[in-house]
Amino acid sequence: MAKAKTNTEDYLRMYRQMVRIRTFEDNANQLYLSAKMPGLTHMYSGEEAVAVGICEALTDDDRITSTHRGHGHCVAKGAEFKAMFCELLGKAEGYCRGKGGSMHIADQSHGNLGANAIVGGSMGIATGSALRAKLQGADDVTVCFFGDGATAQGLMYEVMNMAALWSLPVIYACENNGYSEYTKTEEIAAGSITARAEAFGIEAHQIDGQDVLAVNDLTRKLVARARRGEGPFFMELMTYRYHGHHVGDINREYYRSKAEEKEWKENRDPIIRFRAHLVSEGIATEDELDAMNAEVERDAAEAVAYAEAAPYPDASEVDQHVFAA
Amino acid sequence: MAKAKTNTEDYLRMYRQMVRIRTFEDNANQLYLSAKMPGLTHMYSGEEAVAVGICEALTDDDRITSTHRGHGHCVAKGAEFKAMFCELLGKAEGYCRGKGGSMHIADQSHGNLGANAIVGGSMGIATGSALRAKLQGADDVTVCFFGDGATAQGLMYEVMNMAALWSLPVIYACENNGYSEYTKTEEIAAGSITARAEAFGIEAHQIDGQDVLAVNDLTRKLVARARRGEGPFFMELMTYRYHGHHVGDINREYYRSKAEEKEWKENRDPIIRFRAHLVSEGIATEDELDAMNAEVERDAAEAVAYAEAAPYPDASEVDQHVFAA
Amino acid sequence: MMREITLSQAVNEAIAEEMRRDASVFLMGEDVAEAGTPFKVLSGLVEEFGTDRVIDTPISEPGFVGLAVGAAMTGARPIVDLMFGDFIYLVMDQLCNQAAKQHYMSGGKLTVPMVLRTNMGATRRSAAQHSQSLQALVAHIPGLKVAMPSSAYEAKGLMKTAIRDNNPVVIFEDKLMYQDRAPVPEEEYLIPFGVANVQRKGTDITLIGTSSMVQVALSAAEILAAEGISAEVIDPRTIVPLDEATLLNSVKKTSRAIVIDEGHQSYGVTAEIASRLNEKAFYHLDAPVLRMGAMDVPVPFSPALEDLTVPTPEQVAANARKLCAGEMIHAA
Amino acid sequence: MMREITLSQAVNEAIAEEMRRDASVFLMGEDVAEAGTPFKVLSGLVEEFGTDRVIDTPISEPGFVGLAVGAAMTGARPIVDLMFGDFIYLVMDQLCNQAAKQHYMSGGKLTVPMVLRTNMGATRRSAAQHSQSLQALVAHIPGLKVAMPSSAYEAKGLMKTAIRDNNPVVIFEDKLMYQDRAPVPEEEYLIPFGVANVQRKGTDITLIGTSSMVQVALSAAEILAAEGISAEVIDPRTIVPLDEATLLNSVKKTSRAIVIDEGHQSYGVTAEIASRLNEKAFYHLDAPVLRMGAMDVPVPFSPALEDLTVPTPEQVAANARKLCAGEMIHAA
Ligand SMILES: Cc1ncc(C[n+]2csc(CCOP(=O)(O)OP(=O)(O)O)c2C)c(N)n1
Ligand SMILES: Cc1ncc(C[n+]2csc(CCOP(=O)(O)OP(=O)(O)O)c2C)c(N)n1
Ligand SMILES: [Mg+2]
Ligand SMILES: [Mg+2]
Repeated sequence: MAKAKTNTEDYLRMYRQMVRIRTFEDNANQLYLSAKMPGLTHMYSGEEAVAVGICEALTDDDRITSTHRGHGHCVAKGAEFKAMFCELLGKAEGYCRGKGGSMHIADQSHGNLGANAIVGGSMGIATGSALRAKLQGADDVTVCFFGDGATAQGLMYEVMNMAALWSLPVIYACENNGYSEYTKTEEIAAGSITARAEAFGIEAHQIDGQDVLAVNDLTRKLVARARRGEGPFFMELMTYRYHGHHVGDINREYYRSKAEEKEWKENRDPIIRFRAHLVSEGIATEDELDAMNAEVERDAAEAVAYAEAAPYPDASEVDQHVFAA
Repeated sequence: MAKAKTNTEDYLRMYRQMVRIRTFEDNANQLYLSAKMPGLTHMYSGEEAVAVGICEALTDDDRITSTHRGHGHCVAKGAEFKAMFCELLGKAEGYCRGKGGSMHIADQSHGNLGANAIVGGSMGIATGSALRAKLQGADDVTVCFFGDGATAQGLMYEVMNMAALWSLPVIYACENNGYSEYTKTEEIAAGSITARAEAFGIEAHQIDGQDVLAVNDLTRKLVARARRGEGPFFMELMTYRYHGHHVGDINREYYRSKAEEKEWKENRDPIIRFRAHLVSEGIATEDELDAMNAEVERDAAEAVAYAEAAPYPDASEVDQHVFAA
Repeated sequence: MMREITLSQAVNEAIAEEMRRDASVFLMGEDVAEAGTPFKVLSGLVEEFGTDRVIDTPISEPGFVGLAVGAAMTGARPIVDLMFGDFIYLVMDQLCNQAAKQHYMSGGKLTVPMVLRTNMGATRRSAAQHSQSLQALVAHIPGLKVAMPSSAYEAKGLMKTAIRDNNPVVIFEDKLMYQDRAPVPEEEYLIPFGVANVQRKGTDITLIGTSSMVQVALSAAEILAAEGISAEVIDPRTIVPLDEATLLNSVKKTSRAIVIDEGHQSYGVTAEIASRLNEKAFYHLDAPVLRMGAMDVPVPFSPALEDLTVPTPEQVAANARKLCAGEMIHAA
Repeated sequence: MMREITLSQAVNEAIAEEMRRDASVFLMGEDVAEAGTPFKVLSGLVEEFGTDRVIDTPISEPGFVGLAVGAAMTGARPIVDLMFGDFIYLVMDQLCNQAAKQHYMSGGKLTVPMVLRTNMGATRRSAAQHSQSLQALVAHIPGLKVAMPSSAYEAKGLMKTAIRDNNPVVIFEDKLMYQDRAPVPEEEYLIPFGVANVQRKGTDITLIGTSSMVQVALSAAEILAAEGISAEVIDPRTIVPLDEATLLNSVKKTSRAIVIDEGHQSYGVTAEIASRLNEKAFYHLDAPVLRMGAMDVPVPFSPALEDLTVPTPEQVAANARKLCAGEMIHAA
């Protein structure tokens, strides 16, 4: 996967993965609205180019850690719809046997070490995965996803310091979507986010998170350098979430305007932009892309139906997996 | 106290306070070596210009928070020898009725909110004191003392962020003595310490911590600006501890050389330097300064004798002060 | 007739009243101002008191709890909002090494009058990191007081007392109870700490429940009443200080007891209360004091599993029935 | 005759042996390499294993525990050194929200084989933030195992088992015992978790002590033996998992028990053990199970006060005497 994304196949896979994320989220939102999903969930829609641009620069051996807004990372890192929807509905065939749910979805087989419901909580885990790689002489790289809000957690500075001291193969990917919950980033983050990484001697880049090719390109370069021991790196990806903070956050005009949402959705959408590029470059026709969209939608619908019908874990599972054998 | 230190009286007080700290520590070390002091303690000797330069720019209404290496801050902020030695020996007349000891000595009446045995543990307290000042419209300033090692604690970045967002009247005073315990600063701190503060939009200064006038001068300026709402500020004060990490750390050649210690003690000692300045400027004669030293030594000896003879707290105090009325 | 308000409104009123009464009281936490917290408990406060006294913080739990400690040590009375009880792990150092010990370590000179309000309670499908009931952790640390309101009435009275207390107080509200209504007088009242509330009189068995488990105990008592078993239900209200006397008096009368709490059972709140009763009412007991905590498992997401982890009225009633019938619960 | 080594040497040997045996084991913490920790427990390891496997960290407890969790989740077996048990507050989130729950939250797919070694114990004149015994806090959290070695022999065997365990294990060593010697075989041995050790046989009363309190219990048993009272002394070794069966069997035999632990008494370890015994051996008890924890006060610095806070052999013996004589300890 980590070779240059200059050919049709790679471009189309990136498009397809972004559409898969969007489609997954639309279905998850529907499940919530129709009261079929237990609990709450946080939609990744609007941020697809970040997860896909980054994960398409990684192999299955590379690891990621994810967040409460983690469906996009999970799909981008290679997960299947069925096991994901099963997990969201608390079913036994979910990635975590229904025990984790949306906020703890993990996919060990593709190197996704899991979503995390503690903001910033996975920064240590990601850095520790990179430490393990270095100690064991493995050449895999770990990407740590987190939001702009998570930059307020002290843990970030502790682990960046160690990553820098020990040149660990970790890339900190800050998804700056302008908000943490109902608060604008500028109200909770003083100074400059990239400067904070740079102060620890970490090379930091701010980049347009709505441009999947730009994200992929930068990530490929940083991943290659991290594999050579030149890490860590820091990326601040400027992006936007289309939905509320979570699916239940419907009336949000008190903290952000409809005009702002409209501007991002209409003029900066990562899928629309990349689609236009594919068509204008002659990589695919509108019809081909429509067909791909339709196929993804069928997949999703099928997976949702499957998950709805799937059984819950047996009661006996409640005290299984507290301890590993 | 906060007026410019340009006159004889102020200069002599700074000298005297530095000598008082050194003398206090020499006596404390003796108490340890003669097995009269319970537990361990961390000597401030060598760093006197930092505490004195800063605290002489403060009033009794200004607050400080201190560290495990806190005797210097305590003396500089106005504490008396007797109650300090009583505290070190666990006696009822100690500042904390013997319940705190060296690592928790506090002196409420002079605005010393206390030493802290958790590295970095008082950064929140100092910033909170500044928040209180701002909320209540008071014009006092809080100085947070901490070591280079404490810059590895995430808490520092969390509170600097809030201090910067809210322009709090707090000054972070990083005493960079080159070591945290038995480890050199460069092995545990990546990048630049001042840049870390600057990344949050905080004005930061690196300064020679062995030059009491320079420290005092900078502090006075920053305190005045902090009172006007221009805070927070950050100071990195380059200094050195003469003793081991604690009184029991005798053989330290495995982590730092005798030559290095000698260089600092002989050529950069803050008291020797300031003394030479006082004499060469004609502010005091050698004899006058010797007399002052002797007086301080007598004070200390008297206070030690007093503390040794003083009673322990009564057994009934053991469960007093768990809760305030 | 007395008006009924929700637990959420009761907390809001308590804070508003105390903020009006004492200018040194202020509030801080994540999304407490315009958003009024995700549970909307604090809605309207920023409009009345302004952003100087209702302060939105970054997502820096250790940091802002540290700020509260420092503000409290120097003359303010902060109320800190910790969005989920599960985040208490993040603030343990500031709470337990700093806030809890200042008064003692300073020989009584420093005080830390602050309130940490947070929540507890599972069965909201919020999974393992947003469902814990961690009251036992803080109750173990000398210097902290711990309140566990069981209704809107309790929540208001205990919150007001907490704000006026000169010590760090941790209040755990049950997330699932925020919309529950109860009669709450218009007039001011406070509920003293360390005074348990006998919610229902009974003679055959004592059911001691905290917070959410008070309702469970009351429902169990209803079930039992229909069968002719008279259960006394007691809410300790504060687990530190604990009103041992009221609990002991009840158990000495009924000779049987079950202690119910939504924290994990092992090394949890039920252990402390049960062992005190066993120790100090031993010669009055007809059966061992039974403990019913949440299962010793991380809270599972799946609804099919999560509901199994928390004690229910039926389970409490079943155990009470056995105890009263003299059946052995554990092979002994 | 079997050689005697100190507890400190025993821990060092255990770690060295496991590091030789398994290349995925590594060690990290503050001043663990050249300095070998302030207690010198790890001296010599960096010389044998190099700075890649014995890693000095910055003073970032949450950070390096987080790194250990991530390394453990991806195939390494980290041992983390936490210099003082009191710093456990700082790492609670990484330990309890992250390490403890990964296996369960992932439906059994992720494992976190890591060891957190730290210490406990007062009476070293180290004051309130360097003297706590916080085992109850972690014992309350499902997913964590908790070991409390009571001698050099125990420390070595339990440490080796901990390193091979596939779960997060917290080991509390008693700071005051580092120089205590005990016979330790040259040959390899492991001590399984969840198997209590009957240290002394007896018939009249069971004394259950953890870590430092095992010695206190043994000394008390000596005092009692001189008076004709036969005390059985049991060391649970691990409080999670807890070997309930061995404790219950003993108490069913002796009909009396005292549980002794150096953590604060309220909401502490003694509460859990006592309440389980009361609940499950109720009909065999001639007297209530008594608890002796440390006083519910922050640990005072002054020697005149500090020594009052921890149970002593004399106090244990005095209580045992009363229980055996049928005297009431609490007015009942
Ligand atoms: C430690 C912690 N504090 C608070 C929360 C509640 N919370 C969940 S998401 C969130 C906002 C996170 O913002 P950001 O990191 O920017 O991620 P985004 O939601 O924008 O993707 C908050 C405060 C939490 N889950 N964990
Ligand atoms: C949270 C915490 N971690 C570790 C320690 C142990 N410790 C005490 S002092 C110290 C070194 C501190 O170094 P620095 O901040 O540079 O202060 P200095 O001793 O040099 O004045 C350490 C690691 C502690 N007290 N608290
Ligand atoms: Mg965000
Ligand atoms: Mg230092």
